[in-house]
Amino acid sequence: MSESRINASNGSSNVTTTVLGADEIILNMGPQHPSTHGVLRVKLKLDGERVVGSECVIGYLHRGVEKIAEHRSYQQFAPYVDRMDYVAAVSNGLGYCEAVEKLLGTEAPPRARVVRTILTELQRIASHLLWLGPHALDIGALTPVFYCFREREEILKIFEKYCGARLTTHAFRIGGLQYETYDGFEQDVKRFCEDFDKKVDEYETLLTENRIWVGRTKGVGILSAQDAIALGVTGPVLRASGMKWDIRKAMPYAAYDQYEWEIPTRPTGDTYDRYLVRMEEMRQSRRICLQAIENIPSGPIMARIGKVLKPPPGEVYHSIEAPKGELGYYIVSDGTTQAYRTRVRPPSFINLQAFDKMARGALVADVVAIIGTIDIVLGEVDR
Amino acid sequence: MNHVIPPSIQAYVLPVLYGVVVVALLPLLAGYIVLLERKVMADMQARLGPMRVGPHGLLQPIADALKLLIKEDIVPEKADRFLFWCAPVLSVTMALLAYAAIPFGPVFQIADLNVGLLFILAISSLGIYGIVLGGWASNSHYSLLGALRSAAQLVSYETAAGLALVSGLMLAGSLSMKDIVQAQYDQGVWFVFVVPVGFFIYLVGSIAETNRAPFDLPEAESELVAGYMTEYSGFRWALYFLGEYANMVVVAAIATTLFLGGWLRPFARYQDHLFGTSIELLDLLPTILFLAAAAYCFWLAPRQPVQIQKIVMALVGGLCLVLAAGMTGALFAPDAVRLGIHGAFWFLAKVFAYIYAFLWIRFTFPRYRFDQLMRLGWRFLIPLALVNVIVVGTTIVLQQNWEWRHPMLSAIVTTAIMLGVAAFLAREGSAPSEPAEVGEGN
Amino acid sequence: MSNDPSEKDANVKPSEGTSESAATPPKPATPAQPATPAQPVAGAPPKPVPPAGATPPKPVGAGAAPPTKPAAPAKEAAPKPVPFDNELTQRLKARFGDAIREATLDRKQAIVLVAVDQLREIARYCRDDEKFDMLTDLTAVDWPKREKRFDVVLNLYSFSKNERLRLKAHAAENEPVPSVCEIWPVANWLERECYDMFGIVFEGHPELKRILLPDEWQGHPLRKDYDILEQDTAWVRENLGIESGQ
Amino acid sequence: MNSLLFYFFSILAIASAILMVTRRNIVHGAVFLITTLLATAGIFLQLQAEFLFVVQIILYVGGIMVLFVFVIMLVNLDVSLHLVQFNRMKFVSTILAVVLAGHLFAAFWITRNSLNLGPRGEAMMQPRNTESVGQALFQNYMLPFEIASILLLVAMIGAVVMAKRKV
Repeated sequence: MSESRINASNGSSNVTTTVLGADEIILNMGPQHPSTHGVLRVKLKLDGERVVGSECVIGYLHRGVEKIAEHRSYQQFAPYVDRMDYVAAVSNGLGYCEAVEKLLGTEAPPRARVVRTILTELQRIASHLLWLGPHALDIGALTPVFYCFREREEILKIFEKYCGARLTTHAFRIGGLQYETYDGFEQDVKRFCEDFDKKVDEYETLLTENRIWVGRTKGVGILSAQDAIALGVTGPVLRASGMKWDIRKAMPYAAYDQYEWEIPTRPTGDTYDRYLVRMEEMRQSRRICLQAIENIPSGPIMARIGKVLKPPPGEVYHSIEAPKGELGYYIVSDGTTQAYRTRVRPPSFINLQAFDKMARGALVADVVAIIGTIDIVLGEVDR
Repeated sequence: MNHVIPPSIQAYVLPVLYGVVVVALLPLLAGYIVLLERKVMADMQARLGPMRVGPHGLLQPIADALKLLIKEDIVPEKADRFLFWCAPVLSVTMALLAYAAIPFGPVFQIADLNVGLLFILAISSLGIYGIVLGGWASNSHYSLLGALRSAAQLVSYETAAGLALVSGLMLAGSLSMKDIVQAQYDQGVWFVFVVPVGFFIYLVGSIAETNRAPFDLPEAESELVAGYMTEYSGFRWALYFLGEYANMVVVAAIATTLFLGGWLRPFARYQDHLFGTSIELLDLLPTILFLAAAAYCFWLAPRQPVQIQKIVMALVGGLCLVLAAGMTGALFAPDAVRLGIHGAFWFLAKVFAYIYAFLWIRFTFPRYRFDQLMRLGWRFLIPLALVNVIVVGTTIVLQQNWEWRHPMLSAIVTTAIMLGVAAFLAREGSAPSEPAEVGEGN
Repeated sequence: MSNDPSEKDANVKPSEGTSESAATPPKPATPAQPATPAQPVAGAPPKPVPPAGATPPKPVGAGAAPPTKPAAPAKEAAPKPVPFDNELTQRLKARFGDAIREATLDRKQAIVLVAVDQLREIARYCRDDEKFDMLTDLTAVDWPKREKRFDVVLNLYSFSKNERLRLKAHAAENEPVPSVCEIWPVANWLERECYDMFGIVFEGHPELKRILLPDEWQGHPLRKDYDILEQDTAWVRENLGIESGQ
Repeated sequence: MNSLLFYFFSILAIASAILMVTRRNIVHGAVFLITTLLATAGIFLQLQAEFLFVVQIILYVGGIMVLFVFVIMLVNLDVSLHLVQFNRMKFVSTILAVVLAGHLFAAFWITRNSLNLGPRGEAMMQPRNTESVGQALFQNYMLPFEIASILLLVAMIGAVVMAKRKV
């Protein structure tokens, strides 16, 4: 189909329509749109109410992070990593620090690894909460968003007490941790995890059995397992399509291999299944935190790698299970203090590509739910 | 006063007076319903709601009204000026007109038409024009789409609500609102217990009819932005808003009159007297309620952070005291006054309870998609309402012809049949599946 | 917290450093920027600065071992990429002969260098026979000094074998690289991004146009010779008509 | 007071009917049609026939006119606005109009002395006309009522079949 050149008449109005043939309209959603979770513009080709085709126009938030990486030393680039998926900054940091440690051939000490695991799992819960709130709001449930933010606030308080920042935390350093855990860290995390299970039950009572919620999400935006693998989709979206695969189990990093927990999966891969998988993941993260908080090994928090990092030339690819999917770092070193090439494998960018497959055949009202269920953050999509 | 006014006009004095009272009080009432909604919503969402304007945000509605008055009033160019102006006016007048037949109490009723209920239905069905013409006049593709969708929703749910009322009417035997309430008094039972399914259908129908969640599709559809109201701003938008909330009160009033026994006190016929005086025990309920409210206000007053808020909270406490005194005073007044005041209290209490149910539903349910909404309306509610009319009709006829003595049993039978039919109609609904099954990793 | 000496250096001269580093060949061994002053002798034993951050942490001394003077980090044997040979590479070599240039193991990760024109067949073989059913990532690295300047890097992953494999192919500047879109649909956007950032043309791609940058953007930013400074001054001169002082 | 109301309603009805016919903008035409129907409903009310008043509003204005407005808005008729509405058929239409007027005038003239309306019944005296209308429809004229309803049903099904998308 020849892509007729659509010029957005005025950038500001968020919805413009061009009437093509009698039955096909191009509906233009975004880039300023309440439910596109950031500056994403979606061009939908509609036949009446049904979506026939879609094209995502991205790049509005492109800051050229990989170009900046060429002019920064390894330690200097660490804060940039938080700005990509600004909702899960801690896990971005973990991925980058572990990738550079692998490049150097060293490893963080056990105590640092356990504290890193706890903070990353807390960040996963916070990221899922920030997914659930707006997602439910897009579908019309006004109340869950406030419950989610109430719990997320507790987690952000723990981050703030630990490293002084709430969102872009830069909590980890290459080789381990910068700060020792503050007094009362264990009690805070334990208190949060203790009553978090009841809170998740609260969300479930509000939504899981809710007939309208089920009606709006069941059978919407179905992605089969084959399509998911072919489209390189990872994370909860893949697990909801029936694939029992999680990097924390497949290739354990940090201290994940020391704990007991399961991978939630669902068979059909529709919006409702992704909702259930993420809710179960929050419970499993809580379980990991509880086990980890029991015995944080004592010992140094920083490996002895010195101030100036000059990893021997070569390259490494290291990936972790970020809340959105597999977050990978492909770093090429030329022996100097600055990485020659730092490539980030962005889960949101790749998962967003599956939007077209999911949206085909859906109704316009479902498009909002589908964008929500993929759980994208435009900072990571555009980098 | 009678001899002062010539007899031919005299029949009009009282209704005009009541009319003025209603039209004056309605914007205030609508404003405070908005405040109630925001407060209840906040309470359900673990937060406080408007607290800044006046103590606990009590002056918020006045602030809102002032803001809307001052706000710039934009008319989109190439819009149909005449229609653009008259659409919101139409929507508000229809909502206000419907108050003509609503009995706020045995005494306080503007006009007791003998087609009272039908009149209100007719007037509220005219409300659609306010929306459709508004959508058309704003000359934007999306408000037109929103207007057509909300009109389609209104038309389909009006039938369902109308049929649900029919089942209540059959019990009452008359269209006049006063007679309906009288029938409930004579039969000693509120119709909600006789035809609960009818009440349920009317509840759902009325939510859809006033475009409120989970049926507030036209405004909230993400790509229709605010549906037919998009291009309106300033006072015109306030008119639409007033129309919507006035409609909500109208719908609540109909439900109260038909199903919840209008101005009847609960257990209206249960006469036991307080140690020999002529006061009935249950009549004291309103007084106790207001005294409790006053006590709470006075308890809160010293805790207010700002001095002005302390005073205003004390004033509110005083107001509750005055109302409590009024209630008790009315007990000793002649019958007409007592019935009038207590009746009005019970009626408004029930209306607010019904509106609270509206708010409650709004904050717990997500929104329906448009096709689900239509399917629910046409494939579930209307057939259910039809069957309800038939079943209730047959039971009434059986009751009259075969001298069936115990009405409660027939009520239970009808409800059982209706629930069976409802289950049958909703069978293809998706049963929620079990939570994510977890398994050991690979 | 005292600013770390080496970071201060890097901040001061990143821009000036880049323009030169592009000129001098990035010899892997010696530091590229002759201009930067000699690194402060790493020997100065920086005491583990007690984290005096806003949070009042436990005094480091109490818990951790007494702050020993960390000896200069002993340079353990730099992990040189080591050629490796297992059944997978043998099958590949048997199947494609010299198209498989070399197979190395860098930090225990398998890398196979392949001829660029056979890339699509090798990729199809890897997916169908070797069960690498997911293309995790497709990216490129720019080595301006080599005549085949671009490295196209494909990161594959096999769910059944829980293994990763990295295919690399060298491509010259305007040499079209066969697209792997039909094999792994995920490559669609990844290749568009490579084209956008490096200018590598993937022939056989359904709709190769820029994905992140606006369509009318000139130049490909992630190329080493794409200088931010010069681009910025050009834009300022062109749009604002003044000379930017940078 | 009563006759005053009657004149108000009838003038309103006639005026809006004329306005409706002469409007260029379809939607204005529809609005004036609605005002005409409301005016006639007012006249029903004036004659103490509240049930007819209410039914007129519900049926005509609340039901049929809504569908009219729906059709007008769905099929955006701006296109037809620019056509010249008064086409060459002017000559033929005037003749037809004159003939029709002649008929009407003759009919009124012949029955002019039997036109007086019955004495206006006292307001509250008559049985409430909802019951009387109900009795008439369901007791005395049961058969025509059923036939009419079946006719309507057939019409509805026909419309649904035609509107079904040829899919």
